Amino acid sequence: MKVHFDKTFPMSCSPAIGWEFLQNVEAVAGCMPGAKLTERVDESHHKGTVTVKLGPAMMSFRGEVEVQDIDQATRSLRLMGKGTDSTGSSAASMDLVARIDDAEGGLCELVGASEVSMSGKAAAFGGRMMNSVADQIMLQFAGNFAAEVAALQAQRFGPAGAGEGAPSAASPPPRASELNALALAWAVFKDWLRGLFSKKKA
Amino acid sequence: MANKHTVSFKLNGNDVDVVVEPRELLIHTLRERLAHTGPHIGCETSHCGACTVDLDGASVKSCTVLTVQCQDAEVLTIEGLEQDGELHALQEGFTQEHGLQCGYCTPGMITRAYRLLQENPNPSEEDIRYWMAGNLCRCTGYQNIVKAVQYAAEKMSSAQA
Amino acid sequence: MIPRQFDYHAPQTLPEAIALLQKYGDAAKLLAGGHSLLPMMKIRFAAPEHLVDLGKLAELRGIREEGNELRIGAMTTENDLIWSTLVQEKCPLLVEAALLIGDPQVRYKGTLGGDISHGDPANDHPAIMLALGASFVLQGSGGERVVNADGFFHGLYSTELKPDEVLTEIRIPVPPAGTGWCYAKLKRKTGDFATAAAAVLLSMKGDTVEEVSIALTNAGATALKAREAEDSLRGKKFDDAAIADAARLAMSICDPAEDQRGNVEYKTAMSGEMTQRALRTARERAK
Amino acid sequence: MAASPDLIERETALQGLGVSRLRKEDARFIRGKGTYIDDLKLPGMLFGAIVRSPYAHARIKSINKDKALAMPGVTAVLSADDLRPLGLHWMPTIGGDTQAVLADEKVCFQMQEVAMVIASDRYTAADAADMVEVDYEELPAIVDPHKAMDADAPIIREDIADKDEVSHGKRTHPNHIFTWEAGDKDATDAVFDNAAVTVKEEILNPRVHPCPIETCGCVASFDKVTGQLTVNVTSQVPHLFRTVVAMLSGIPESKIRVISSDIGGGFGNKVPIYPGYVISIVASIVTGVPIKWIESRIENISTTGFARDYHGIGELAADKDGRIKALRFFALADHGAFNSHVSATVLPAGLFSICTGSYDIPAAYCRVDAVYTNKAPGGVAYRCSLRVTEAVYLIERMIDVLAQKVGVDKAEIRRRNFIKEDMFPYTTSLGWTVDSGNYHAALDKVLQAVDYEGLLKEQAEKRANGELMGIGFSTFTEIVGAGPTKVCDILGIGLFDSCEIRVNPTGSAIARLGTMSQGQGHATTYAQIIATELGLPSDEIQIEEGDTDTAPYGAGTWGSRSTPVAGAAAALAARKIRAKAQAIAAHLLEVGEADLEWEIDRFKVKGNPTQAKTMKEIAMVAHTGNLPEGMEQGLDASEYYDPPNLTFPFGAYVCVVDIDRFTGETKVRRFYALDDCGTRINPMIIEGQIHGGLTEAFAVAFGQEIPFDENGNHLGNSLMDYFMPTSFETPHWETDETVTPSPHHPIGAKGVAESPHVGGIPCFSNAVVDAFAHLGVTHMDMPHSAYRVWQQCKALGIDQRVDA
Repeated sequence: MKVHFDKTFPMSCSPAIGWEFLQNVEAVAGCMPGAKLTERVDESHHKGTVTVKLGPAMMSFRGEVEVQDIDQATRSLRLMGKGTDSTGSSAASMDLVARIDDAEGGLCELVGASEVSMSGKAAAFGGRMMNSVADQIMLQFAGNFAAEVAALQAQRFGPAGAGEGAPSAASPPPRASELNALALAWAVFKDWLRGLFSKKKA
Repeated sequence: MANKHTVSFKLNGNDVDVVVEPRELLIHTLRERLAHTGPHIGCETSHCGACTVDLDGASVKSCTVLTVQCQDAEVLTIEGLEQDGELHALQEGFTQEHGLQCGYCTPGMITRAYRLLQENPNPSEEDIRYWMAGNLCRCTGYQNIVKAVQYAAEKMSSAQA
Repeated sequence: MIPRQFDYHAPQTLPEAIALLQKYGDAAKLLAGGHSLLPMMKIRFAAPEHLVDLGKLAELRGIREEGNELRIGAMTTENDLIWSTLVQEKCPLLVEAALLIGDPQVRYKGTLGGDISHGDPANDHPAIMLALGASFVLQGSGGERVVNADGFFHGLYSTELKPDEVLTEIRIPVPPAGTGWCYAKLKRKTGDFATAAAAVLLSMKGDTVEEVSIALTNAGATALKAREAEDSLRGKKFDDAAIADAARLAMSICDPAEDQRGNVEYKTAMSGEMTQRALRTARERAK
Repeated sequence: MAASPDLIERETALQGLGVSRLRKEDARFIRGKGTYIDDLKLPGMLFGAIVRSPYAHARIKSINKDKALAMPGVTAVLSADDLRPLGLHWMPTIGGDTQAVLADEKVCFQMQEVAMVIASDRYTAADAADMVEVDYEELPAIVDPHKAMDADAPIIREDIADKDEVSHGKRTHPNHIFTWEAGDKDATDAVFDNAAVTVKEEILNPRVHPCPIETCGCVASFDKVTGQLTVNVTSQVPHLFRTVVAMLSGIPESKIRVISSDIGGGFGNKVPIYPGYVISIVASIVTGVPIKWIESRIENISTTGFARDYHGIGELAADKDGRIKALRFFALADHGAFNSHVSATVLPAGLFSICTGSYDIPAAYCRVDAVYTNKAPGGVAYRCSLRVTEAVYLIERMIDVLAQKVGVDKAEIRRRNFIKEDMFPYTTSLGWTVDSGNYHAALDKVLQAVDYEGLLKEQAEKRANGELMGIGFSTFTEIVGAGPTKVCDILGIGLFDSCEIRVNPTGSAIARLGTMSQGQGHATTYAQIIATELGLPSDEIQIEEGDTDTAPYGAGTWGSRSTPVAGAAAALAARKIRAKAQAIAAHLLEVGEADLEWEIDRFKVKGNPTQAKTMKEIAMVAHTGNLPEGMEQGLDASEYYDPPNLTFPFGAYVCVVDIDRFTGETKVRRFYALDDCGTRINPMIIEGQIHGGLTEAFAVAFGQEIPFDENGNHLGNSLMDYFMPTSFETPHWETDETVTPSPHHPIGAKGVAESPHVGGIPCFSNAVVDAFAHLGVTHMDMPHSAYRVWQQCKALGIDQRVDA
């Protein structure tokens, strides 16, 4: 079963910083909750694992990530990931196109469009969880991403968009190392999300 | 990792002790360790009721009960219904009313009906159809199972009187 | 269909249970009736390293009336609720819901607290609790706190419970005498989750709605309180138009997940239809 | 003339034909003492668990067994590479195709068998199965059979891509299996071209599963010393199973013993030979210890024995009064990734050509194209003979569609088209000779019983109030009892059946047959047939089946063939014994055989009733020296029965439903089923079979379906989603009968178990569609779930309250 997601997240950093960070696959993967890159096969291919957790439910996937179509002009790239879960009875693949767009006040937005496809037991029994899982992956990924780029921005030039006229980009939530339904973080995310638009097509 | 536990409970009135992993399901303990193969496995997702046993006065699906949860419990299976060579009214009723065909769901069905009649000695057809809905049968279409339970209810109440 | 290995703990007291949760944190899961968790573990969607069985905590099972509240232990089973004359008399909505849960065997094992704590919007009690305005007693290392059902459910499998907290008691304000009630549930078969379901409490003053409470099951990531639908009815004459309006407003907050029970359109429409059914039945029962 | 008390007493003592005798089988089942496959435990037995593919279509890049093999308790992990040297990685199917026992470089359906882990117990096996690492390269999957033969469709079966024939004739596409035709196309087309009225409608039988409560399983046990292979297995066809295993393994049949003990329901699911069985056999040969393999429910629904998946278009041509002149049908049959459909060599579409039903239809033509898709194989007949449900569904739906078109009442249009009583035996335009029937009588009896006029009146009133009430009919003719060896075979073996009877000196007897009960009560009913034929009490007649070492060869139990074929063999074997007994009686009474007449349990001298010899007396004498000159001792006989024709049970069903237009919920208010299965052996068991068949029909009509997504993922393979009605959902059944014996069957019996399933499904559908008939609806796809029915209501704009 397939689900499409299109989401946009505001970043409190300049487009250049955002784009620089986006091209660093290890760093980006580091923002992926529950993800670990275990091996760098070559420039564009990595092996790794992703652990997806939702309440009592937990699945662990091992597979490959491939980076494609890095386009400096549009500041976009494509991340293809696929793998099978530790029991071999489920499989998942994701095709994500990520882009850094300009935003007001010299800041930028992270724009993500992805298609997640599930096979096997995960599709048969996990279907109803998919939207919630994907939502939370997105939110926490964006949250972590925002935290990283903000830090990078600060370390390079001091906080972005300082001074009047700057959009009030809410400070991103604490980074979550593993994807889970975190009762704690959820509320935070909801606040942080306020004012963002998020569209989902099943 | 998982250390084994010794679990003691009463099975059809007899004391039993088993040493099991925490994850062992009661249905497997009964069938594999204690040679009680009356309760059957049908769906493993607690929908079919073929594995139904009576646990401390409750009908439960033993595929969804951990053996370690049964410490000091009283377990009754189909094998425990016949008393000193005399069939339980339900066992008789299922034969008299042709309440079984392949026989696979029968032990769970009878064990469930046993508890139902303890709680409601004189159930209507509607009661029976509602309170027996945790046990699937593919052969009989349930109609004769309802009759069998009613047969037993009558026999038991007349025995009371 | 066999769970992964885990360690089993059967605490004899609540503090023991909480201590275990503290010790093992996220690696531990509470075992109540087991009919949500064990099937997930058998298909290996869940693999907790530690199971903490609340089954031996007698203090968590029981129903009593205190002041104007029903106080129900979290480990009280569905059949306990169904057969309790106190609940039948004071809160028939709870009995009606329990009778529509699972199947007979499941109702012997399934507990009120387990059904709520699991945080599954497809479970029936979350909506019932929202409709009743219940509150939950949570006990953990930080001591005890009492939270409202409204706000307790954060998302699919996600609740206000901290990893080291246990839901110990459910407190239900007894609805005023004469309150009408109904839990209307559409399901494919015995043992199934709701395609859609609506819980309603309704008190009337003559032909007009005095107070109304509406909550929906399985219509989104959590059970939903249909506030606008409630507002639209309060103080209004209870007629077909008002019911239809309320149903439309209830549908407007639905965001169900498509599955074998139906697509988003059907499930949303059924949430509306169950709302109508529940309102009509509650009206008949209101005095 | 009333029979004397003495005669009645003797008759009663036999508990023979026509008596509602309580079942012999029950004693062990009600005590939990049945012996089903998973109850069997052999010394040293290991447990097998299968590693399955998460993809519907993929290449296997590598299989890493190291982690699994390193686990304590794990003996072996078998994959195709281990079976290849033995030539056992592929196996023949009963559809004439071949099937991968373990995926050979490629998987073609989700949950296909990739490897089997052999371990000390089922827990260790389950853990180890998870540790087998398989790397796949996913390939595009074909889920929709309509796309299977597209020019650019991915090739599913690379192993046979270049073969222009796999079985049953030429192939026109790598995903094409066969095309089957019946009837005279030109003549039929001509009738359609000139017909006053024609109707055309979709006829879909979705993919479903028989889903017996017991899943499939086996214990394979190979003795390395003696070379003896014993397979305990859940098989409805133990003898065919043994033959296939012999062909496959090269082990002589004399060294293979197949035992089917108690079976927890079959309904067709337990006819085919599945990879799990074969891997277990290989594993036992390799390890030298017994191997047990038991399917999980999810494996059962996902991988073994699906049924139907028949996508058809039906057409009828008729005159303006609704008299049918011709039938035309085209279907696409989705056989999954391997063709393992249970079908005779000359009948690849099974008995579908019975689709002219109970009606006198002068011209007919049907064509079926079977295709491969990335779905599980194992096409079985779910409580029917292959494709008979589909055939009956076609004609019983289409005649309703015609009735609506010409505006004739749905009961009346059936009457107009019925084959009349004086037309039997009647040969259909598709070539079957229907031996007997009395359709008008059956329908009239039912119409009266349900007060049809009253129902029509009520329906009219309800419709006036915007309520939905439907009345459905099914006046079906079944075809069962496969079957005559000239047309019916499996892998070339004719579908005769057999019975051996041995009468002991004291007058008890044992009978062994080639069939295999899965709950039908053979131990009870066969004894009743023999009791009446031999005049011995059925309680003293022991019935055995299912052990290939002791039972005579037979084709097993499916397609309602036990009574029509093996039941006939039992009667004829008994008659051979009675003939010998008559000679002995004549010798003892010193009269000619012609001077004797048979009376219940004895031969008596005509006109001198005191002069008689009971069968019991004769049984003893048969074991002494006091026999006619040259006659050998003993009183036994065997019969291998090749039926001259199939049998044609029929029935008339009426179903009344009420539908909630706001939710789509359908309530079956009433179901009245009249069945005619010819001579009735045990009315109690017949009624039980009808209750069960109707309930399975109800399940199919209202909820059963195996859904897939666009990637070929199963979306409903556990009992959470797959519809199995409980006592609460199941309607109350009313049963009735007429008796029209089969002229060619020794006791006139026809078989009954499948009629209620086959006849029930269209009856439910017809009732649901009829509820919308006044709104112009002529077709709705099964299953009629609330969701589906609501979509119809929505399409018609009646899902909203007017005032809303």
